[in-house]
Amino acid sequence: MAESKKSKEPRGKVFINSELCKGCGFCIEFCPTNVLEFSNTFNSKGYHPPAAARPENCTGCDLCGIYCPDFAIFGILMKAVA
Amino acid sequence: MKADPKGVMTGAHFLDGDHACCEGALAAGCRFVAGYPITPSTEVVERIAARFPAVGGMFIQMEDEIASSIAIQGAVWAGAKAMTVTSGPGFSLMMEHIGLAAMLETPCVFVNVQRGGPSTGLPTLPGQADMMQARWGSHGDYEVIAFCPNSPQECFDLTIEAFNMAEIYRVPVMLMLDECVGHMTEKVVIPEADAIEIAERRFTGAKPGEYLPYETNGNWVPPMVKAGDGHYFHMTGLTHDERGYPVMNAEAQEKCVHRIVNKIRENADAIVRLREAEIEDADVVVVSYGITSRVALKAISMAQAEGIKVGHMRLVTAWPFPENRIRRLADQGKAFVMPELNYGQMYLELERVVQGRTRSLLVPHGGGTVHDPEVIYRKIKEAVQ
Amino acid sequence: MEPKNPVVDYLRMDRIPHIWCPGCGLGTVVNCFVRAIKTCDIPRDLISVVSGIGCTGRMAGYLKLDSFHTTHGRPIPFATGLKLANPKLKVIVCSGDGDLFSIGGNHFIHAARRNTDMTIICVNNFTYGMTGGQVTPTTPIEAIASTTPYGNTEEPFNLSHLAESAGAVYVARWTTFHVRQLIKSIKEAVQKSGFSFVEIISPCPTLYGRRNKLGDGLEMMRAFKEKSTVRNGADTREVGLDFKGGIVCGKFIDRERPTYLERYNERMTARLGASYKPYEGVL
Amino acid sequence: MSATEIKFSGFGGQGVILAGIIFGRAASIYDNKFATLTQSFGPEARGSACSAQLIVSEDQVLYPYVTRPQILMAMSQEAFNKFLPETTDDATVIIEEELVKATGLKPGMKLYGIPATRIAEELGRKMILNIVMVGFFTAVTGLVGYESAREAVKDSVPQGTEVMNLKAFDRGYQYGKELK
Repeated sequence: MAESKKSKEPRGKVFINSELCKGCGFCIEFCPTNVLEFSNTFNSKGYHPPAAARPENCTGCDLCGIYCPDFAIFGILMKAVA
Repeated sequence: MKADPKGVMTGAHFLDGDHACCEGALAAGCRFVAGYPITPSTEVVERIAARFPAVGGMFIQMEDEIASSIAIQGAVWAGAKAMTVTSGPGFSLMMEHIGLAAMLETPCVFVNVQRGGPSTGLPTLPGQADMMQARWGSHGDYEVIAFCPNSPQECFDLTIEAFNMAEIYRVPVMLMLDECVGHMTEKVVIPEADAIEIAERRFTGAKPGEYLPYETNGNWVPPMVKAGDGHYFHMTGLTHDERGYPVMNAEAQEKCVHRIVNKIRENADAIVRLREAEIEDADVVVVSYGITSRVALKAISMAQAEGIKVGHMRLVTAWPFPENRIRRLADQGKAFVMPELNYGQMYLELERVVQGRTRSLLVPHGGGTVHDPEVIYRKIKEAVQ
Repeated sequence: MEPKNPVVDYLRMDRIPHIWCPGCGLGTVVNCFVRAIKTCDIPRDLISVVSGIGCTGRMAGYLKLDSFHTTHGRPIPFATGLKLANPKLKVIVCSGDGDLFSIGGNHFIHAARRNTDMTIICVNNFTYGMTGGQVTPTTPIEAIASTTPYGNTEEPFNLSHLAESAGAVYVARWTTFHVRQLIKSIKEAVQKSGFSFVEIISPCPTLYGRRNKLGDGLEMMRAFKEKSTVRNGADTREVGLDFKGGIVCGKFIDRERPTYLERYNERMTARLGASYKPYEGVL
Repeated sequence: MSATEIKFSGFGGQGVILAGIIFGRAASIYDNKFATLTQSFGPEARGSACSAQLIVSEDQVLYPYVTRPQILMAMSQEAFNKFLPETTDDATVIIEEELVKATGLKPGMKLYGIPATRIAEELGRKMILNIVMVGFFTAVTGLVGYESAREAVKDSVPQGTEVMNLKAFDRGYQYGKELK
């Protein structure tokens, strides 16, 4: 597999349950590839949930999922999605 | 179900009440005891420590009574029949966990060999002054069952009964010895294992995922599970719903309390054990329990020798209190005399039920020894005047 | 099919969202806990979680395992009964610093002394969160709590040293920032035979962070990242914590001692001979 | 009154309580009487005068404590001095005669003495003096049968020591029979 091709195809994907989010920002802060940012929208409790601003960077490492105290986000490897 | 012969020391023995209590627990199928030594209950756990390894039981001396009183509940939720053993000061330390047992509906047995109090009091001498504590000691509303043996033989018999009641009603059961009965040595006859009736734990038939810990289906007492069976059940000392989940509101509280109180109150007639003698013709009924009931009999015979019509009611169970029976006797105009080794505890119950309709006299005693029968006898005479 | 969060099968989802505040580290601990036990070689049915009272005490209630929310300070003796009645169970106590080391301190040292086979996970946020932020036995000197409004003056416990001294066979400390290491440590602790102890420094932004001007949960997490150093095998006498100082993390102790039951069975066999059947539980 | 109140006394280490237990066991298990044994516990029981109290009766014992012993067994001077005043005027007093000087007896009392410690020593173990006393006690009181008391001794002593203890019992018993 060529290196160049790998960098184009995202290796992972994040899934976000906005309603569970309490906006702590852990996932955004500790994402090693800087995938996430606070979104502009509010959830029903008035928090800004994260959004995948740079989804192509996601490696599916799931650190966001491990850090998230509210079980509102997780990341998985693309091959697991397929 | 019959007792497991492994734990039954069939035969006639010369045992003290504490040792007989240990043998009762073994016969009842108790295989987990956690305790902390305290006079005058220590002989119970000493014998258990010696006897348990041979029958596959586990005794652990915990760091204190608080630990003991909750370790047994851990053991019960792992499937064991369990008890703890203590005396006055240790019983005070256990109160919070009597409440936990009431709330989780953990079937377990608390043995209290009563000594003189308050505080360190009289470690080696008898008292009966923990009777109200046994009933009301933990915070909140709940009910318990309490037995009061008056001989080593009954220490054996009623320990088995205590375990059976604990299982039937899923309730903490108090076994209220007193130092005199605990340390008194007499003949104890232990029957063959298959002559001993044991109440088995009622486990749910529900499959994992379907079981709701506090779903009663109209019964007072829901079935149980044990850890490790795949139910992933939750237990909390907080007010909880059928699922066992915490719910913080008045409605859930009402449901919870209503049941843990009324499963005992509504079944009181089936639970209450009394021994009565010559009650029907009596003008006076002496109500007593534990060692005092024996001394009372001596006083009664003194009074009867003078032609006084006096009967005896012994509370084998002090809790629930035999309200209905006492009320009927009060309606018949009988007077009551109640000696106890305290300054009026069960007597408050008697007064509450009699409601001043007939005479009811307390024979108080600070503890440290038993009543002089003469004193009870004089009170009986006073009651008929 | 939409993929599932890998922890939800282990959570009582009918109770989520939980009661913990935004930026609280407890949810992160739950994530690490679930990931650790999922990779352990222990059947799920045999895992029991026991908690005391307080914010961490609620952990048992969110985990879809046999779980017990007991009384304040007493999860360890409850766990002792559970474990000894059925030694096949893997018993894990999850509770807070106040619960385990103030009211429950005596039970901790005795269970460690006996080397009862169980894992203690202490979420240390330096405060009683649920009741409004009172001082605990781990609150650093100077730190403000609702009951030390002018700053704490009592020396806090060094939990790792306490655990080692009392006899724990496994002692590790991480913060909620160190999630990967934490998962590994929980797994090791749970698989270890004997009394194992994992301390997790966790943010309580609402009642400890705000009162001590340490910022919100995220700022506290950043501080954990900046101020912590990993020193596996560090002398536990030297890992005590002070207010705003450095945090030494790592696996400090990993040693072998016979467990309570191993010693028990060995002694009974030696004394009672072949007629003694080694104790394997009351059932 | 069908009840007999007995006090077994001596100093700690003489096996006073066991003597009471053996006698109670003989009466209740083997003679089918009612027997209730109580004893002092705690600090007061660790002093030099220790005692066991036994009531033997044809009916259930209601009042559990001994108030006026009709029989006093004393294996030490201090116990004798302490407990003699409690006894009835016609009490039977049984002593270890080399350890107790029996003074102050009332005219109606019966005194029986045995050198139990010396006999126990001759048998090879000083600590079985209590069993010698039990044998003697059985013979002079006649309160329980010879066989019953022997069986009770067998039940009550450590396994492997039965032969020696029964020998001690028999020596005490014979000594008593000859005295009677």
